[in-house]
Amino acid sequence: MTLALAVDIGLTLLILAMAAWTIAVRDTFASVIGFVTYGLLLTLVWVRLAAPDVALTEAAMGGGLTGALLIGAAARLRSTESASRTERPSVLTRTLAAVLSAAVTAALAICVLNLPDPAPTLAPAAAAQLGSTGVGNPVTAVLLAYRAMDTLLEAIVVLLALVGVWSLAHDRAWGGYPQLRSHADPDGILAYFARVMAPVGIIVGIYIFWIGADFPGGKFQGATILAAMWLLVIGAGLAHLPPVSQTWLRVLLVAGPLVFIVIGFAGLVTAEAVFAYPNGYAKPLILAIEIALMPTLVLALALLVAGAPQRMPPQ
Amino acid sequence: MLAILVPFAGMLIGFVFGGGNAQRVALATLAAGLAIAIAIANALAQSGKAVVYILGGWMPPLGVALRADGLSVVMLLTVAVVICGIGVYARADFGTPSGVKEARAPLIFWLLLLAVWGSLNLVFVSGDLFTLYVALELLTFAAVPLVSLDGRTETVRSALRYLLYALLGSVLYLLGAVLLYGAYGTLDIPLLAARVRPEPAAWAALALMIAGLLAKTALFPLHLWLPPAHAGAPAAASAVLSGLVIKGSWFLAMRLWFDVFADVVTLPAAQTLAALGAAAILVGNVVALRQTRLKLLIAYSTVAQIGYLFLMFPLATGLATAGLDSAMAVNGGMLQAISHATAKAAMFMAAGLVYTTLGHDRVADLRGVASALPMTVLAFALAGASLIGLPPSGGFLAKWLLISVAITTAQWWWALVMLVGGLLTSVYVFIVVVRTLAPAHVGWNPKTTVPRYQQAAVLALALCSFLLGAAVLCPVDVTQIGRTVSRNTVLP
Amino acid sequence: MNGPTLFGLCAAALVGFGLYGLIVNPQPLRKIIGFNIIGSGVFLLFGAIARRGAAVGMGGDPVPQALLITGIVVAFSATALAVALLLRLFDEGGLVTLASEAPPTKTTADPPDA
Amino acid sequence: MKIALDIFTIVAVMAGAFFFLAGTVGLLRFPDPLTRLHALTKADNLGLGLVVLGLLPQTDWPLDTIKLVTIWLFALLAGATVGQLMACAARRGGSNTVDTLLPPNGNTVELSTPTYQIVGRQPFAAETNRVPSRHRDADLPLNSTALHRGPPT
Repeated sequence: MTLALAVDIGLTLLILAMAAWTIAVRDTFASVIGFVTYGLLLTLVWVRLAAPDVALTEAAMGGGLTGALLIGAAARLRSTESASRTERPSVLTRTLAAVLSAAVTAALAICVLNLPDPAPTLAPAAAAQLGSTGVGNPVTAVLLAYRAMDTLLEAIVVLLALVGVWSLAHDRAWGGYPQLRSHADPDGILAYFARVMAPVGIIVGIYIFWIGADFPGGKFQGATILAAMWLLVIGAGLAHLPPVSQTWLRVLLVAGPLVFIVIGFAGLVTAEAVFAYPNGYAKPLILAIEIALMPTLVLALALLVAGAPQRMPPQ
Repeated sequence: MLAILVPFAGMLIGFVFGGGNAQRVALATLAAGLAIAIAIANALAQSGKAVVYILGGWMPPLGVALRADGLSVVMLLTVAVVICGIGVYARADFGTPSGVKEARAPLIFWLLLLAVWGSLNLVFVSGDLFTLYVALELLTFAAVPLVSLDGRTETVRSALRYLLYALLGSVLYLLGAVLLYGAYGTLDIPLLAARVRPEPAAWAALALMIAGLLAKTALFPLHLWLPPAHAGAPAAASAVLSGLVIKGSWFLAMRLWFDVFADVVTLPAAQTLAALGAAAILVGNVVALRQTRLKLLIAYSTVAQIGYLFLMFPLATGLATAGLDSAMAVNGGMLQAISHATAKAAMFMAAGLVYTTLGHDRVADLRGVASALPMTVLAFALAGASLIGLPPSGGFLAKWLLISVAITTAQWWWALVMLVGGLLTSVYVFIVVVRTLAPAHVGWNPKTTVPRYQQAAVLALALCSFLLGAAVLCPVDVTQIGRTVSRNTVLP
Repeated sequence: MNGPTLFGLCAAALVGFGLYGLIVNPQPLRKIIGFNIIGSGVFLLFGAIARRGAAVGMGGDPVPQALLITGIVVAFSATALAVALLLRLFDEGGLVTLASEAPPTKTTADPPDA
Repeated sequence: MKIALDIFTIVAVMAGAFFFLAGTVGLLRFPDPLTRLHALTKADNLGLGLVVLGLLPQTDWPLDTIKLVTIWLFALLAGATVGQLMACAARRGGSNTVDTLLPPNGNTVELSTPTYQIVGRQPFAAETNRVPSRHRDADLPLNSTALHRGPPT
């Protein structure tokens, strides 16, 4: 136990140091790299906290996709770096910010130290109902049965963010291709890497999605991996992103939430409440929703990284 | 619950069809949504108690429940009416040009309009703090692109600033919700209300959540993002943002204050909120007076009107500590929210019509507007009267209720602030109206003729606001339906 | 002192760090990173709370764990939207700052249909 | 038998950790990007390989064992690819500004900045011909930053 605590303390110190460096370092690009490292360290914490589902999500999304997004942005913004460095907040602002942050931290620390013991938990309640959902992973049960509403809304959040990102296109580029900043050499090493990696990554992504019903994993984690593979293939210059006006793209994007809504409302007829599943059909319906959500999430996540459409399709 | 899912489903379907179809889908959804809001209100009035829907049959705390009580239903109805008004108005501004398969701004506008509506409805009826967090984020993601819809540099910058404020706000809100879960093991509002006790975790959660929501509502001094964002957006989008979006986070703050933390809040905390509100009223109105552009003037007026919304907190708490029913103060606040929603939407759309007609919106040069747009100027004047608080407007009733409570609870200083605020408001409304009444230059012609239905939509919303004072005739206290029961269970 | 408490305190510190970075760093990209650090601090606190709720053979309370996944996805979407806005700002003028060059009174208030 | 396997695990993992340490020291101390990359890939390949090898006896045959080995293989593949890409970028950047790749006085004052700059400018190098002109403008100051190397003071 003491050894485990020592590991935890070491991890905590590393994370705090990394976060402090990420905030304090002057170079933005270094800060982004620091943030990615920080995300990977956090993944270890999630494992230590017995939350493998969260660890997978954090590694794939917090470290991976967010990292890709930030690195891309930092690289493009490098030219503004020296200009924006000149504006520094006054000492007064910094002192006030430090006092405010310290106060928030202190208040939170007091709360953490005073959390009730034994801790209130919904784990027994979740376990008691697990049988009627037909899935073995309680996290999946929460996401798709007990709190299905949140998950539907979350898919809509992702879509809405995508609409927001697309809205930033220039009018003349509307309906065009989002342009991932690739430096493609079809015979280069990256293309080779993408050819080898993408098929394997797709299998891994689908595997993680599939076992999500009973073991750690699930659609968000799997979708993130698939999205990353797609971006890799595009980044290597082996494929293009579709133009945003494509009908099939839009159909797939909304298919997930729409199927979710339809199945949810079907519950009104078959099981007397919206989002209720009829007895014995819970697992197949949950699977159907997950399968429908999968392409939605893959496409939406990848396109969120790719950004607004920038180039018109050839007329 | 249909009220939430129908707008979102409309948004998804509109997204697939794209182009001009998105507008048709949106308008159909508007009609359906209005009908649903009326149906819910009817159900509530018939049963006399809150409509509760347990999603999936999973009882809280494990599952999620939706609850529509009096407050929610009043807001649902308001939003439905205002959104429909804006939808009619926006047909002219955001029609897909003929010959183009799909244009960016119209498609995005209609999708986001529906998304704003869906997320607001979710904020009003959700009974779970985490679902509310998702709703807040939905609202943010729908509102921010509306700001930068025309893509000019300055509006993109305003949108980014708005997004950062809003994200900070929602993450603070989530932090509070997390603390509550850690301390009490549930996120369901009624369950929490029964379990929450005055102790550090609850205080910290209250402070964090309210601070986060204030940043999203743009209460002084966190209002800096609002004027450029609201004034820079296209008129119909400004109406959505200023009239409706900020009410979402305000409503949530109110919900937390009265329903979750009823036993935790103290009068000094409420006085602090109201002091910020008072500062907002004074600063917002004075700065509005100095604006040279009509839309910025209206945006600063929003900053001031948000201040009124927060004056109700010490008044209600004061009533409660005096052992009286706080309904009067709450009703005052709600009426203020509703009348502001309708009036401000009307004002922004009127400003949009003025801009279309004149080609600019400089306050100093509004001559001739009244003869070109009589209905619009009338609407602007009526909406302004509601903001000032002239009888029989909704604003009058709201301020009258709040002032009389302030006097009952011996907090006369808030009444004074409201009177001064009303005076300042009247100055700039009069300036604008008088300028528009000046005759046009000889030979001046409007740049564009404005469709009559746009003017009618604006006037209808302004009339709603102006005649809201008639709510005093309403026999039942609608906002309190479904709330007394829960209050009895909360208080020992 | 045990693991969850330790990580809970770590989370408190992270929120403080992130908040400081969000307020003090003038560059929008750094503000976005600051927001992400606050977010991860909040998530970590929730994770520590979930771990404290371990019961009936589960390593932690599954409800917060599921909500965490939702939260991480939402935070990613927020970051994507913010980065897109930032890059558009860069495309427009190359000047990436939140401070308006013009005082607010000069902000043009033109609807796009003009 | 069990104890022999445990000892094997401990020895191998410690050896792996040593290589990681050596690689990290190399990353910090070596003078230019190429040698730093060399140090880094050594750490990844050999260090991770030894750790995986050491853990193999502790795993369940066959699934976990295969998973571990696969992880190592993918890390090798990814490391080799990224190393190659970074080296290419360093080369390209170095062809016209050779001295920029060398630290000013051979010590490690600005440890990480040069590497990051190269990573940072890598996307620009190859895409200048396919992006709108504004992005090309972005490239110019970038090169000049590379020339000055290190954060402007």
